[in-house]
Formats: sequence, structure tokens, C-alpha cells
Amino acid sequence: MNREKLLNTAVILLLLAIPLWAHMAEEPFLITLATKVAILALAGVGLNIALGIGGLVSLGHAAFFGIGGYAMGILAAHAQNYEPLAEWPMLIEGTNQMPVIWLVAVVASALAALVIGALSLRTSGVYFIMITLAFGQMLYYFAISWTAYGGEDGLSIWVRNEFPGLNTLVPLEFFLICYVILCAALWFAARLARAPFGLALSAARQCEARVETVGITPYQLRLTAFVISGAITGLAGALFADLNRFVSPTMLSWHTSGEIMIFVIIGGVGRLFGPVIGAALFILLEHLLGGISDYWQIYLGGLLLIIVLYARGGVIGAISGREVAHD
Amino acid sequence: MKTLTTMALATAVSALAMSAAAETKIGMITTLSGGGAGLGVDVRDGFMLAMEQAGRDDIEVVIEDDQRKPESAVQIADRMIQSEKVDIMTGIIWSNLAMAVVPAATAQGVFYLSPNAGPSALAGKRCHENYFNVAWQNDNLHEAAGAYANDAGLKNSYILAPNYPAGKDALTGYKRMYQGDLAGETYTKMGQTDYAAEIAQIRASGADSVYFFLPGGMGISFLKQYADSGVDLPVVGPAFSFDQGILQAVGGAALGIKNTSQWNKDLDNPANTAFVAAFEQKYERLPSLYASQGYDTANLILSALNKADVDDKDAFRAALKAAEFDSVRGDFKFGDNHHPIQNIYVREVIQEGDVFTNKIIATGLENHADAYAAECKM
Amino acid sequence: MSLILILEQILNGLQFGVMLFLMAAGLTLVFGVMGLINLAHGALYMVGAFAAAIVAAWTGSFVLALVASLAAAAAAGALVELLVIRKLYDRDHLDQVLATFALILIFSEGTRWVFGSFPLFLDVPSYLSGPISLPGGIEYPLYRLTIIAIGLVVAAGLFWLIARTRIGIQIRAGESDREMIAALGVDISKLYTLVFALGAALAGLAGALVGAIQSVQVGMGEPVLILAFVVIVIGGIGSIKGAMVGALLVGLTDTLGGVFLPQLFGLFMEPASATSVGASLASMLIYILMAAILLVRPSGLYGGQH
Amino acid sequence: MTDMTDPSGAGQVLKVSDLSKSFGALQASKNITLDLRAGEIHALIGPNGAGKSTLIKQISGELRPDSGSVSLLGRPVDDLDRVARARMGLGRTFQISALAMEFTVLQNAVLGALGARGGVFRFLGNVMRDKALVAQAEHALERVGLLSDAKRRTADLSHGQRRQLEVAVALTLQPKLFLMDEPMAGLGAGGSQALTGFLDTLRHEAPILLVEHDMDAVFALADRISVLVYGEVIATGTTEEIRNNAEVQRAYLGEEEPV
Repeated sequence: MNREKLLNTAVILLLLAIPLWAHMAEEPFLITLATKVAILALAGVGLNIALGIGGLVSLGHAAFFGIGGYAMGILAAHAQNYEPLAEWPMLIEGTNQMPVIWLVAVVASALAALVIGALSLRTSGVYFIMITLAFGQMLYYFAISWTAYGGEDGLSIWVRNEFPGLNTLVPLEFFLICYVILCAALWFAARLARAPFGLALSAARQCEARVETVGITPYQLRLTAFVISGAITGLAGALFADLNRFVSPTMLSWHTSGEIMIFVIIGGVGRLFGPVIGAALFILLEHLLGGISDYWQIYLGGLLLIIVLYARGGVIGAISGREVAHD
Repeated sequence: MKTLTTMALATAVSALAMSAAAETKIGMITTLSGGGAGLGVDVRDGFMLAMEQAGRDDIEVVIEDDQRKPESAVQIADRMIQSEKVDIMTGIIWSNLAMAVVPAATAQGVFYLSPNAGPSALAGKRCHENYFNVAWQNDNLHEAAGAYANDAGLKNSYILAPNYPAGKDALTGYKRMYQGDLAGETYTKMGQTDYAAEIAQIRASGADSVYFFLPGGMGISFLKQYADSGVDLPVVGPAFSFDQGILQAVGGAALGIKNTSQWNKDLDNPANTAFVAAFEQKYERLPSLYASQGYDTANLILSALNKADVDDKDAFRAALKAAEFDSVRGDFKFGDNHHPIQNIYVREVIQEGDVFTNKIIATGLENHADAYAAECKM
Repeated sequence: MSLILILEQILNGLQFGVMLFLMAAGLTLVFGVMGLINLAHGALYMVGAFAAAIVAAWTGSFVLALVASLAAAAAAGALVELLVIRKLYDRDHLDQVLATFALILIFSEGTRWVFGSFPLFLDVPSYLSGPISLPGGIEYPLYRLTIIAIGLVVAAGLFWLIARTRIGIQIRAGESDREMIAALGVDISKLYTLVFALGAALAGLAGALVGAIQSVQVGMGEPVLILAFVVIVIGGIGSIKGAMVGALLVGLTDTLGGVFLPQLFGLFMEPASATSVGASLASMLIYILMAAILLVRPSGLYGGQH
Repeated sequence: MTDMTDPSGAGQVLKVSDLSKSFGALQASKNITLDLRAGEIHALIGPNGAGKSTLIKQISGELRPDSGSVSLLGRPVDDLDRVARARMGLGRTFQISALAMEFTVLQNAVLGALGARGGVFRFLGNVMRDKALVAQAEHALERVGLLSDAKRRTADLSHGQRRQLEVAVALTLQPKLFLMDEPMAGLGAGGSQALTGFLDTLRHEAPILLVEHDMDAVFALADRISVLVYGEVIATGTTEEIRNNAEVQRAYLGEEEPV
């Protein structure tokens, strides 16, 4: 095993061990923190497919995170108020079953990614960054003014949604759900990177002319990657909303997009475990620096600057000390 | 852990020894960074002033910054309840954060005392025996403004608020009391900074007065631009846009404007006089509405702790409900839904030396209760 | 709705557009010459407003305050360019986005640290306050007319600078070919610092001008920044002319949309929901406009290939 | 001007008719007509700036001509983009190498094999364990002499090796014709000779339109040569005809060593 794989194994085991220990030591808040890490890492894994493999610098991934969150919020709100979602053309009830919510979140965010991606990918480079940012803002303003579902106040769910056979109100059990999903996503992302699709997508990032010359259309590759990326980030959004039992337009703001991107970068762009390490470090910093000063974001900004300017491979790059591998 | 403030400043023993001695733990979640941090700072300072004055070494206050993010607030609340086992929570400034935190907190058996936000749901259908609002129900100040408009003989108001739930509640509250006609009703963008278009509409509408609810920087922008536009219709607003912290940034543009508030620094009662003097002495600035609410909240808790142990929930709840403390607002009592029944005054912005501040000119509503109490089944 | 009201709203849209142009010009210049995307441009807008508020409080002079805003923002811009931005020219857009995002965090929280969370005071000077009568009976605030005038003068100056002066020639050369301008014997790093400081100064001026009628507070730059991005994407990144057209388009669309959409919906909906739906749609209008323009012209109205 | 275009069209793999393209005042292609027939190597020569690359780009679909038409395998392809033309069997190498630099040599070749086979939208299987693709890629690498470098990072290759890899990737596509833009550049004498020998055998697999500056290679390989000067084909003919063409000597070869 090389150092990167060792580090990855250590991190994923640690992420499991800490909540297990916290459960026994009766420190439920540590479990909540670990759950947050797992969920944000999942969002980062989603973004990393577009950003790391595909080179698509999306500053609008908060849109999918938020859509996932609202999928949960809307379904659960209807379920808790016993109001059907729609009565015509057919009766659609809300639900508090996580698997159904996840499915809806994934489908909704994938559809949104399809529309936003289809339009945005007509452009490239800096235009792409800005147009994704603008689509994110558009949804943000829409959510704020959409009073049927709380507008700026957001939507609160009194009780966490249910998963068959588990008690999701126990912090550890909800953590395990998120952890398993994160592991599944990591597995999928690893397979994807090595699959024919990953090879072609990565080639399209490195050299568009090469891909076209072998008879593959980069646009289709990128759009597919964008949709997969959006769907995973959307799933993370649904889980995040369930963690907080709350969803609000904040999830859609461009600061959220920036933060998801920060997880990916701190860990290392294009590294499979980059988002996991990045999210863990971000949460850790938030709590450590937050203890030092109310103005902790100054330090966060400084740290981010140092990483971008001097440690381009992120934490994994600094530790394992080699370029991103694509084998 | 962000800020752990251990009370009992009378005796300077080690923090460790004190937290071991603390019998009542209070968790304060409020906004101390990001937009709107000024409000949280004021609530905290008012609250801590009262705690300091009480000098009790058996109360520990844990203060955390929510950054005005609902997600942060929820997670801090989870930690305070699950890990730190707080008995009482307070501090939240914004309605959306309160909606995210309060129902879960009260359901877990914690008392929550709101020093600022009063969303209608928590006053009505979703009221809870462990939830007390020490400030106002969100509609109250707007209702008082509507009542004042009637008293002042205003017959054709132009009303505006941001396009979000609290904005809609504000205009609903105003219209609940106001009996005249509406020259226009406009919902502006959240965070909007330029109101030239709205002011042009107002000018053209033939209104005889303007009512607006635009919290924070939005209100500052509106007032400056309104004053500069040459439209000189009388303006009425809730206290939020005319409070001590914000008024200095608005400057002369606010002079003479009538606004509604349940408190002002010139309210004539001994508790208030003492509070204003102590606050100015400690923090070297005039107290704001928010500081007064934080101060009242702390004193309400202290009064209840004097009568009952917080672990005896029923007794403590009854002690809170009785609200036997010297409020800086003068008379203060709770309605059945644990929301205040209080006077709401009309203030006018004045200048004292080079400081802009308010003075009370009338009483808008006397012993006013909120409109949602009937929906509360408690 | 009377004609006068419509004209007044058009003036409002114009004023908003001119203000956006001041922001967008710097952004687009920096991108055109250095190929840099700068999210921290809004922070420089804030720096200008704060500097103006402080100097106005000290001296009481609005003109000095404007000068201070230009100087402070230019100085902050030059400093940031020397310390950070310089290292980013050869990096990809991702690194630029992140580093300048980090700068936003540092600027915003740093300003809050120094000045606290409460807004500062900055007011329109008495000789510019109040409305004046325009032909046709329009009462319009003198200060807003002044903003329009200053914006147009700055725009004209910028066009002149780029078309007619030595620096302009260097800037245009830098846009098309970096090696060529190095070959011309121009100190390219000095030119870059100068361009960045110029862009920063324009943003600072916009912050000060607008700060007098809005509120001077931490975070004031961000909403404007995003609108400025929309402007330069519509106009074509790197094009000053595009920034001008885009700014006016966005200013007018946003202002007129906010006024007329609710009334439009009022024709066939009940008033309360019409204002609400109209307001919601109006807040998304410029983004819809941008998407539509990019559909037809993927690199904006006046954009070349970048 | 010697017109050697086969009027019957039999055996024409590529046909360029009356192609024109301008960039502002500069006319980069002036009524260009040429063709490529089965089994031949057709070399395109001309001084720098004669418009060779512009012509190649119009044939490959990267640039749209202002007027005129391109046919591949007897079918007009003017409405098809670069991807579609590649799929029809147009294999291309670039003047400035266009390769995925982070990939290994083998990965680049596998990408070509993948493009030829299709099935890009598979998300789980490991592409480098796909025996058929890897075999095809290795075969192509072996033919250009790069198999021993298969595990190396493309960015670490020399310029000459990158040229070889370009050819190998084009081979994996099993194209119906090749468009090669200066494959010999930077190859050195030995490498150049080896590639010349290889291209000589390749013409029987698929005809080659060869843009090349290395005159030794051109005259050793080409069945026919077209000379492009200022965007215009001034002559097309066998090596012998071109060697003896007075106009060509004046316009182009005259400035260089006599061939």
C-alpha cells in the first residue's frame, strides 16, 4: 500500500471509530459532528466527480445541495401535516421514509443538474464558473421568496425521518446510515474514475481535441458527469437537512458552493478521499478556531490561501507527496 | 466550545471549581458574527449585565455564536442539550433560527426563553409549555403601528416589506389594526439596497403616509434614500429600524420619524433607570431595545430560580409564568400562550447632542396580547 | 401608470446600471488583461465605502471622502495584487476562485474586527441632497443624477484611457499577447499592479458613492459583486464596451422588472399574490436574462474567445 | 498547373472541392481542390504560413470553410463536426501533440481503442482491465515502437515519442484514412527513418494525407505531392513531376537546397 492508500484507510476507519467511541463515552455531540463530516464529505465526493475528474469548476453546486434539502423538507412537511402534496392528477402524499426521500432528492437534483448543465456546458472556462454561480443565485432567490415552504425562514421538521428497521433518532444509528452512504459513494467514485467513462472524462479535461479526435463528444461526457455529480450532492443535501431537521435557503447560497469546493481543495483536488479529509478538517477548524476567536473565518481564509498558493495537492498531496494518480 | 462564560464574578475562583458548583446551566445561542451580529451582541450584553448584577455562583452561562445560520444553530442546540445538559436555552435573534431550534429543544424538556424572535407558529398552533417569549410576538409592533396610524388620522398608507415570511407577517400585522385605505403594497427583494423604484411608486401613488418594515441595512438604505428623494410624507416603522445601534448610521434622515416599541430608555420606572445607567457605565454606549430584552430575559430566569429549582419543571414553569420580576418595561405579564401582554409605545427619533435616539410620545396599544393566542392549545 | 413615473424609473435603472458599470469595469479589465477571475472585487467596494465614511466623519468633506475611497481601494488593491494575486496569474481558474474567496473571508471578518458589526454613517452632502425638477415635471434626487454623471464621465475617461493613451495601448496589447508586450519593453508586473489598482479604485468609488445612500457595512459588496459578474458575463468578459451595455441592461431590467412585473401579474391575479409572485419572478429576472443571452451567444454580447 | 485529380472519383477516400476560408483580410485557403485515393500517400508541402494547418483543420471538421465542400468515403461531410468525422474513420495526428498528459502512454492508447469501439458510458468496470481494449492499444504501441514505454507518464515522453504516440492512438481507431500533421517533427534522424519505414507499410492499410517539412521523408514516401503556397494549390503531381515543376521551384523549392 502506498502512503495515500494508507492515509485513506486510516481516515475512513477513524471516521467510524470516533462516533463508536463517542457512543460508549456518551458524547452524542461528537457523533453529530462526525455525521456532519460524513454528509459534507458526500457532497464533496459529488462535486469532485465534476471538478476533480471532469475539470468543471462549478460554483453552483449549492443548488443541488439545496434541492436535495428541499426535497426532504417538502415531503416531510406534508407528511407531518397530513396534507397531500398533490391531489390532481393523482393523490400524492408526503412521506417520512428516508429511502423514498433520497430517491426523490436524487431524481430532482439530477433533473436540475441536467437543465443547468445543458445550458452551462455550452460555455467554458470562466463563463462556466459564473453561469453556474448565477443559476445557484437564481434558485436561492426563488427559495427565499417561495413562502409556501417557509421562504427565508426555511422549513422545520419536528422529528427526523424514518429508516426501516433503524431508530434514526439515536445519533449513532443516523451516523451509520450516512457513513454507509458515504462509503458507497466513495466506492462508486473510485470505480467511476477507472471506468471507461472516467477515462474519457479525465481525458476531456486534459485535452478536449484528443477526445474529439477519437470520436467521443466531450459535451455528453461532461453533462453526464455534471448530472451524476449533482445527484450525489443532492443526496447529501437531503441527509444534511435530516441531520438538522431543517432546511432553509442558506443551503442554496453561494457561500455553500464555496464551502463545498473548499472541502475538495483542502483535501486535494481529484483525490478520491480529498473531500473526506477536507470536510473533517473544515469541521475541526471551525470548532478549534471558533474557540479562539469570534473572527475565526480570518484564520480559515488565511489557511485556505496558504493551501492554494503553496500546497496545491492539498493535505493528501502534502502527506503522500505525489501527483494525482489515474491508474 | 466557543465561549464558555462562567458566571459568579463576585468571587474569582477557578473556572473549573465553579462549573462543578454550578447547579443551573443556561445555553445562549445568538448571532455574534456575520450580518446582524450587532443584535446578538446587544442581547448578550444585556443578559450578562443582569447575571453579573445577580452575582450568583450557581449559574453557568454557555454562549455560542450561530453566525445567523440555522444549521449552525441546530447543531449548537443539539450539543448544548445532549452533551452539556443545559437546563434553559435563550438568545436566538431570528425567527427562522428559532423555528429550527425551539420545537426540538422544548420537546427534549429544555426551557426556551426567546429574547427577540416571536414567530406566529410558536405563539399559536405550535406553542409549547416550555417555551416563553420575553420580547413580543412578531406582529405586535406592526399592529401598534397600525393602531397609531388610526390615531394620527392617516387614511391612505403605502406599505412595504421584504418578500419573505416575516415581511408578510409585518404587513399583515399593520393591516390588522389599520383602518384606512392602502395606496400601495410592495414586497421588495430580500437584501435589496436600492429603493429608488419604490420611492418613485410612493411619490406617484398619492399616499398620505408610508409604513415600512425593512430590518438591518435595508432600512438604513431606504431611510437615506427616502430623505433624499424629496417625498415628505410621514413615515412610520417598527423599532427595529430606529434602534440605538442602527440609528447612528441612518443619521439625520431618521429625525422625527415615529416608530413603535415596547421599550425605550426614557421609560420612567426604577428598574429601567438603573438598567440604562448600569449598561452605559459597563459598555460605554446607550442600551438598545435588544439589550433591554436580554436584560429582562435574564431577570425573569433569576426570579424563577429564586422561587423554584430548575429540575422541578412544573414549579419552575409556574415561576416563569408568574413573571414576578422588575421588568425595564414596567408592568409585564404573560398570556396563556406564554407571550407577553404589554404596552407598546410610539417613539419619535430625536437628537441628543450628537447622538440620535428616541423619546416616547404616545402609547400605541395598551396591554396588548397577540392574535394567535386562541390557536394555542396548552 | 403615468409617463413621468416610467421616465423616473428609467432614470433609476440608468443610475443602477452606471453604478454596476463602475464595479464591472474593474472586473472585466482585470480578466481581460491578466486572465484573472477576482471574487474579492466586492471587498474592495467595501473598503472604498468604509474609507469614505471614516474620512467624511473626520473632515466633513464629501469630496475628500471620495478621494479617500479611490486612494484606499487602490492601495488595498495594489497590496493584494503584490501579496497574493500576482501568484495566481499562471494558475487555473479554480485556484483563482478559491484564493479570492479566501480573500473575501479575510477582508469581511477583518473589517468586522476593526469596525465592529454596526453600520457606519455616510451621508449625501447637503449641496447634493434633495430633489431637483427636470423638464417634464420629473422630481429627481440631485445625488442620483450626480451618480449618473460621475459614472458616465468615468466611463468616457476609461474609453479614452484605453483607446488613446500609452497605458491603454499596453493594456490592449496585454489582452491579446503577453509576450508581445514584454517584447515591447514594458514592465509587465508593474502594468498588472496598475491595472488591478485601477479596477480596485473604480470599485472603491462605487462603494463610496453608493454608501452615501445605502448602508456602509460588512458584506455590502457581495450582492453587488454577483450582479457585476452577471453584467460582465452578459457583456462578454474582457470587454469594457460589453460591461457598459451589460450594466445598463441589467440595471434597467432589474429596476423595471421589479416595478412592472407585479403590476403585470395584477392584471389577472388577486393583488396580494400578484405582488408576491411578481416580486419573486422579478428577483430572478436578470439571471433568466443572462441564461437567455448565453444561449444565443455563449461568450456574451461582445466577448471574444477566451 | 497539373491537375491529377481523378475525374471518375473511383477509389477516392477524401475529396476536397473548391475550399475557401478567410480570416479577415487574410485568405488562408483559396479554392483548394485535392483528393486522396486508396493505397496512396499524398503529401502536402508548402512554406510556413501557406495554409496547411488551416486546410487540415477544415478537413478534420475543426474549422468551417467559407465555401467549398469536403467528402469522406464518397459522402459529403460539411455538416458533420470533428467527432462525427472521426467516427467515419478519419484518423488524425496533431502538429502540437494533443494527448492527455497526466495519463500513461498505455492509457492514451486505450482511450483511442475505447473511442473506436464505443461504450464510453460505462461507469463501473475497470477500463485498464478490459483485455480487448488493452490488447488493441498494446498492438498499436508495438507497431510504433512504444510498447516498452507503455507504463510511462505521457508528460515524461520526449517530443519525438509523443509524435509516435499520436500515431499509435490514431492506429487504434483503425481509420479509413489518416490525416497526419508533421509527424516527423522533432524525431531525430533515426526516429524519422523508422517512422518513414512504418508509414510506408501503413499506406496499404489506409491512405495518408501527410503534411510534412522533412523533404527526405516526403520524397521517399509520397505517391503524389501537392504544393500549397499562399493558400493556393499551385501544383499536384508525382514526386518526379513536382521536382521538375518550374513554378514550384520558383515559389518554394528555389529558396531551399535543390532536391
